[in-house]
Amino acid sequence: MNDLPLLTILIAIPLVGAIASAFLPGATARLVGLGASGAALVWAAIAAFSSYDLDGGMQLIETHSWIEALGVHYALGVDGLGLVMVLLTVALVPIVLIASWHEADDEGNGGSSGFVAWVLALEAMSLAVFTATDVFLFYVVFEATLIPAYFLVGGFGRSGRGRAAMKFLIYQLAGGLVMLASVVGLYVVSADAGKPSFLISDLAALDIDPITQRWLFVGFFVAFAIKAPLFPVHTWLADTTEKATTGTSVLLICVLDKIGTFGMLRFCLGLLPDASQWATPVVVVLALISIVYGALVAIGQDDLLRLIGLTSLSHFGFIVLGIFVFNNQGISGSILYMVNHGVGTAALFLVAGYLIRRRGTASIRAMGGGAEKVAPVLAGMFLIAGLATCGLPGLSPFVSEMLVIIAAFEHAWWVGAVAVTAIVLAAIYVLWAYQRSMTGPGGDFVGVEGMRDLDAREVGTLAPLVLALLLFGFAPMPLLDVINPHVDDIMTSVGVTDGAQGGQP
Amino acid sequence: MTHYIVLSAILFTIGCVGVLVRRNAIVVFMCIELMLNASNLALVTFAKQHGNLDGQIAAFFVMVVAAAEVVIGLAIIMTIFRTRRSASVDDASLLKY
Amino acid sequence: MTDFVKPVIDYFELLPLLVVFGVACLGVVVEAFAPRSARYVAQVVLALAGLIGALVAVVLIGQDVEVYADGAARGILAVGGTIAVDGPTLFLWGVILVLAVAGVLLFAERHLDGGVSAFAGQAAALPGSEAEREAGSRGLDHTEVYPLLMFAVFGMLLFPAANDLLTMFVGLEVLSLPLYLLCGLARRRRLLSQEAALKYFLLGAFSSGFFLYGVALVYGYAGSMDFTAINESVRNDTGNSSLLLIGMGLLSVGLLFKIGAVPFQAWTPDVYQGAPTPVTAFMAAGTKVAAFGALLRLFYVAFGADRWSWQPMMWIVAILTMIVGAILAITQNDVKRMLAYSSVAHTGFILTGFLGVQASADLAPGEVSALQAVLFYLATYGFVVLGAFAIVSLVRDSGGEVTSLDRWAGLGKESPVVAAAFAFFLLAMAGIPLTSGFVGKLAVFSVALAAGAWPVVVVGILASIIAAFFYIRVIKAMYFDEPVGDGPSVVYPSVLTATTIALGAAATLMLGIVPGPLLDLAGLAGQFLR
Amino acid sequence: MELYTPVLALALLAAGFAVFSVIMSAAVGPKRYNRAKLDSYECGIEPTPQPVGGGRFPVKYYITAMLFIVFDIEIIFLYPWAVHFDAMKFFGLVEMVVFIATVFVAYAYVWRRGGLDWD
Amino acid sequence: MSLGLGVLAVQPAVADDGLSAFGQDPWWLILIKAVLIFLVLVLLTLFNIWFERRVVARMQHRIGPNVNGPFGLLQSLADGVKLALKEDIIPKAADKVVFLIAPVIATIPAFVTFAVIPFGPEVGLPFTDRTTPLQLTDMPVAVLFVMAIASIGIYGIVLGGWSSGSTYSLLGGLRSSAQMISYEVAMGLALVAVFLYAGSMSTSEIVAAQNPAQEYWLGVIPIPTWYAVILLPSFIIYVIAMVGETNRAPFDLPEAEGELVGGFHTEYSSLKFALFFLAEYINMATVSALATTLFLGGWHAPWPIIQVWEGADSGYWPLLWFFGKMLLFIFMFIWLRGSLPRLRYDQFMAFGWKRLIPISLVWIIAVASIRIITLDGGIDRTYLFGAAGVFLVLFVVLFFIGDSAEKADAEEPDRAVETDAWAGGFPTPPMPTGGAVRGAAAPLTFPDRRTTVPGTADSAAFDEEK
Repeated sequence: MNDLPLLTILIAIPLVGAIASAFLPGATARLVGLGASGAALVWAAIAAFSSYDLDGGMQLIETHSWIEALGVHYALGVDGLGLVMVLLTVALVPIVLIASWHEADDEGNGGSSGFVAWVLALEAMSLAVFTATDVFLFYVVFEATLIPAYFLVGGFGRSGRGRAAMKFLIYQLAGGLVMLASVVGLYVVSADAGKPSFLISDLAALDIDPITQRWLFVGFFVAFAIKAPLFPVHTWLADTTEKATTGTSVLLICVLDKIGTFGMLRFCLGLLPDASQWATPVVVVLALISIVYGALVAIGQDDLLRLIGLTSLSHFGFIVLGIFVFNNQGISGSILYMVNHGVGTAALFLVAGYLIRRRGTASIRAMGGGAEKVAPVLAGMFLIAGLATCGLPGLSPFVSEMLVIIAAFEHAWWVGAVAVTAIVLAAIYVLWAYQRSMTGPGGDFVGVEGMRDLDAREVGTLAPLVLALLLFGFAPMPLLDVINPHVDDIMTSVGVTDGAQGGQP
Repeated sequence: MTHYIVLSAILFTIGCVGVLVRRNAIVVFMCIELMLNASNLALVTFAKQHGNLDGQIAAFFVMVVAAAEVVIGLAIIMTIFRTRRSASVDDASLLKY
Repeated sequence: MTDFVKPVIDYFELLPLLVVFGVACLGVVVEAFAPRSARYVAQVVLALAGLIGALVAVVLIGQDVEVYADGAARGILAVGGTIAVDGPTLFLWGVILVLAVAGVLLFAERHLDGGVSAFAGQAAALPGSEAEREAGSRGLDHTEVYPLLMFAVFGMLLFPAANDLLTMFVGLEVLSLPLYLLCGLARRRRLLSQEAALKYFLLGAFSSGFFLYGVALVYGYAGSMDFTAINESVRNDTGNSSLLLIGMGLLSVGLLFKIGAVPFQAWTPDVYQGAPTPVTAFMAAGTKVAAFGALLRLFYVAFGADRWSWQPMMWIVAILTMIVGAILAITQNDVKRMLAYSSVAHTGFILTGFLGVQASADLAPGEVSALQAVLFYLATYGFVVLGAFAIVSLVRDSGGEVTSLDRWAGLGKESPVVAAAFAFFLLAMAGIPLTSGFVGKLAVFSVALAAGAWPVVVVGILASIIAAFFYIRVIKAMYFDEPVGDGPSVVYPSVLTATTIALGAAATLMLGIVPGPLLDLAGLAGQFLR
Repeated sequence: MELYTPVLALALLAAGFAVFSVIMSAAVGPKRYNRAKLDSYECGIEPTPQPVGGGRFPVKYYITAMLFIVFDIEIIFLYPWAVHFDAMKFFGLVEMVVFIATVFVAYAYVWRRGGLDWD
Repeated sequence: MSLGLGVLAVQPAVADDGLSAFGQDPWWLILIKAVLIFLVLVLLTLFNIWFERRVVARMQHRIGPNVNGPFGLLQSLADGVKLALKEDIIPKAADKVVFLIAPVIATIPAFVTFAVIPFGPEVGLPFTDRTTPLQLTDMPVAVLFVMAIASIGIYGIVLGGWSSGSTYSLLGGLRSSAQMISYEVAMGLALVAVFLYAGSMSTSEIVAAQNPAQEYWLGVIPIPTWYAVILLPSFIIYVIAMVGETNRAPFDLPEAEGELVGGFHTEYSSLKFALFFLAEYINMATVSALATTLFLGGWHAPWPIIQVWEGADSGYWPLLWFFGKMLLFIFMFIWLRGSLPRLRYDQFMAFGWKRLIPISLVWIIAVASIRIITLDGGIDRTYLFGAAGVFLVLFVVLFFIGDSAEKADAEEPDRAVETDAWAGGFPTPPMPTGGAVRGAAAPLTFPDRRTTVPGTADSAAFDEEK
């Protein structure tokens, strides 16, 4: 089994599925797509359980020379961080596909087959991003994710999506190009050292002088901050989530944006540790602003999808904060947060999507409440997902949020104090939104698709997510087992050890 | 020797300024030819100065090129002129930013 | 009187040049003697055969060149040192010839406009006159365009191979003059086309005047036209260095004009817009490749020892070119103009690579050299731009090509394949990974950064970001905007244009995914032969 | 340069004579002008109004001028070749045949296209 | 007197020393020579005019001018004086400055070209021990110089025609310029063969190269050395071109009285007109002198004379031979005028472009080949003459087969006329050949698709036509 290029096959499965479904009629394409994403899920699970070793370090490595003249390799591998992201990705895609079963039926741009094809392409690219161990390859697939994402945003969703897609793409491309400078810079540094290469392992071995490190760091960080997103380069986020379909938003926020924080860990901390420490104060401040600002703005939103998008800003603030406070709890909390946020926000988006589809509007005020009585399951799911988002104990985000907050206090008391306020704000925006949209006397539900409760398909998409929220809320250890060895690796490479052994909930 | 160079420089400058300030395509074109011929003068002078023939040979080639340019330039200007009944470069203004 | 020494003419090494020139002359003969009905086929076949023959010759020469200094350079100096048939030359020849083949295919396209080519039926007939109508209704066709194209190709081959100033000047003119004419031959929108030709001609002749005076001054400085001898003079610092500096400046005016660098870019949009689209495609691709080849050779070989005099100037030019090209492109509402400004921006990117490290002593083993990067970029860009303009020629309405961006809205629904191909080319221009544009950009940026030109690279990045905006705007218009009126229609082309587009797209994709072989080839080309 | 000084002398002499003649004719001749005399001569009828700059004339003349330029340049190359022909021998012959053939191609084209017909 | 000068003569100029004999003269000598040339030219013009009138008169069974002076020799002078006293008119429509300058521009080059014509060998000056060539100056590119300066003369004519502001003048000026440049090509090509044989462009060296030590066939028949004989085609082409260059009959189209009144000089009067007239006659003399120099051995005595009289090529005697040969050409000019009618303009241009130029080019290649063969040895000059004969025949043949070939050359008729009268399924009547007849009823047209403007809506119609 180990002789097989497991990761390449993993990437190839959705890719083949994407190509196939692009040329098939809508209904068939959906089935093929679902099959492909399911296969990827199964394959990833098999690979993880059969071949991944919990000791940490880069595993399942494949390395082939790609462009010899530039020292570029086709190199794949996963470590703890990569593995959880891969699993998150493969798990979310089938759910999104099912949830969006009828979403793209009546749209142009290739209809369902187009939607499925782009989703699968996005999955393949994302998997490649999380498994790439060559900077060049990483960059290539990093940028390549934008194309399917662009067409998903621009092709499907509410009117005005074209503009939103363009804003999205411009932001992301700009970030990518800034990163390109740093990628090139890394290459030049390695060439100066005598061995031009893009392999992360080669680059990590370099001794880069601090000034250069800082420049390179800025390049990488800007790109990842846009991706993540982080204040002040987050403005694409709300527009995109507002206009795109919720399925797309799930993929964007829960999978794609994780690349940002993933990149910070992999490149900023992994390759440029000195510069990362140098930048900590600024980054921490930015993260705190994101946390508070995201939450505050979310409170003021009337559009449900915008609201959810902005909560993510707050959450990404937490993740970045965890990464840059430089201690074990922080980082493992962040990684955990990435998973939990993925699950929780996905659930919230999907529920919101179902609700909006029923009401025909995304405006909280226009909904006028009352849904609780007509559609109790829907309301319940909404509540669970919402509470998970605001970090209710017993649901998984709580664990990661606590880890990060503890780490923040350890870093500096005022950082922790500011971070804590977000919990309060989160409670406000979730509960208030719930109250206004679900509870109360309710209006007349005339002229819309019809206010009815969730059907089996919809419940089926939400159930695994809610289960995961509960499961990881009470027993996060399996995840932490995967994550912690990697956290130790990072801490060693950064050169900061606080002695504490992993984060205990 | 220097005198010739200075003369050629002056001619070149006149041609150059002429191109920039004149509006009639034919005149502009003649100014360009003046620039080429100024170059020829410089080439020949330098050839004399360095005592080799490269510059003079170059002058020959330049003449050929100038001739070809005249032919093509006149053809183009003629077509425009016939269409618009004006050789002013300002009148040719369909292409704008 | 010195005795006459018969120059050695290396006929084999010059075979591509001779073949192309011979075919061009033959084309004129065909034009003169073949009956009108037979001309079209004869010319197209002849041109294609000639170009492919020349391409074969390039390959043959490439396999059989002398190698110097362990592969650092290869080739020979032919015809008494006036033409350098070395690695970079052969590489550029190959690229130009392939682009020219595609150009001929585009020229030959007659399917798009109701059975006639894109060229005026009778250039001498006044636009809007009875004679023109008659020429149109009789289906007249200027088959002279093929010999003209071949002459231009000949100039393009000669230009980067020239190893002395005079040959370079001749190459410059031979390449330009046919293009001036070709620009004025559009079938539709004759006035626009003629105007473009006039502008191109006047500005082109103006810049070649500068080039020539530069030739004279540098000759005055060095006492020789030969690059090697000039290099020797520069190294030994003999002669009047102000002559050298002014001469160098004037020479670069001429060359920067041809590549369309700021501040000599003004002609680019007008000419690109006004010229018949096949000509634009061919010109945008070929001229840039040839002119950059010449620029590289001139500055690396002849002025290489005086790098510090010209480097700052080139820094500024590169920076300005990128910024101006990118910013002005945003304001355009015409696809051809937009592509023109984007080509200006690309000129800036290539110039960035031109600023990179060249001396092999400064390179780590396996590191990309500036020459290699630029050669690669040129090859990739040529294919992209060719394909993009080929697609522009497909989108038409009853009045001919539709180039206004508004009218391109909704193209993705009208013709997904064409829109997809165009989007792909745009993404390649924007430098998105998995297209050749990305690898090219990476290569030029890395060489420039290695040479310490980080401000240029930073500006390059900024310009890329700005540029990305207008490329994506077009994609958005094609896919997500509602069509205005009845929208444009895509005329499905014959196999000729389709082949060109496919070639461009395939090259762009292949070079994006596996750029290795071409990069290696560019690396194998080695240095310029001195 | 001394070879050219006499040319200058002769030129000055000729110029002096010509200018003198022009001035003389103005000074010596009688002056009895009238309107008709000052009109352009057109066989006694009212002269056709002339546009500024001499008006336009057939394109033919341009074509002739262009052809002339091309051929004159060709001749320019033939002269040095002819003068030093004895030194170049067979090589010179071959090269010049190639050159002339090339020009001949263009010539044949112009001929066939009616560029040499004056109608 | 002339005998005395012959005694004073020193050695004839030696050709091999190149141009060292030139550029040595002191300023006063230059001045004297220049003035002499000037005077000779003016007098020659007066003489030529008289000569022409007399000869033409004789040919037409008239007497010609015979009143003023002996044989009417002073007639031209009288005419000149009369012109000087005529009213000087500058037309209203004229561009004054250019109108005044044009005759000056036409005149100066006419004089200047004579600077490089060799009248004779190096001679001793009377009353000094100085020797000097009978030539104002010479240079390595003398013939080129002549052609260059002569072209400047064209400006005078064109500007004169243009500045007059009259239709006739303008057309005359244009015609003359077109004609001069057309024939200049042929003339230039004709000279190539001469340079090729002489190996020089300097007039004095060309003269020297034409007169090497005489050789004989069988010890009796002299082998010709003049280029007029060994380069006969060149000579013929040159002579034809020279007539065209000087705007003389039968090529006097620019001033064709019948169509253009007076051509470029219609508006000129008084001495300005005289200047044009002067320039034309000097040009005639110039091309004759050049022909003498390049093809007839220059100032050297013709063949039999040198055999019977050793001193014929020394001293001032060569002046006699030179002017004799030159007058021969002048006579030829007059003869042509007296006997040939004027050509039509298109015939004239076609002759220049379609006959003279290709023949010249072919001839140049032939000459070069012959030269190679002779230089590489082994070929007797006999064969050379054989080849020359063949070429002569070829030349004559080409000269006469013109018209029939020309018909075939014309563009094949455009296919629209004869093709598919039934295109599109219904008949389209063919247009009468040569277009609608003026005054006749308007041609019948059918409003079918084929008559609409192409390219907009009827691309389908195109497809059918293809």
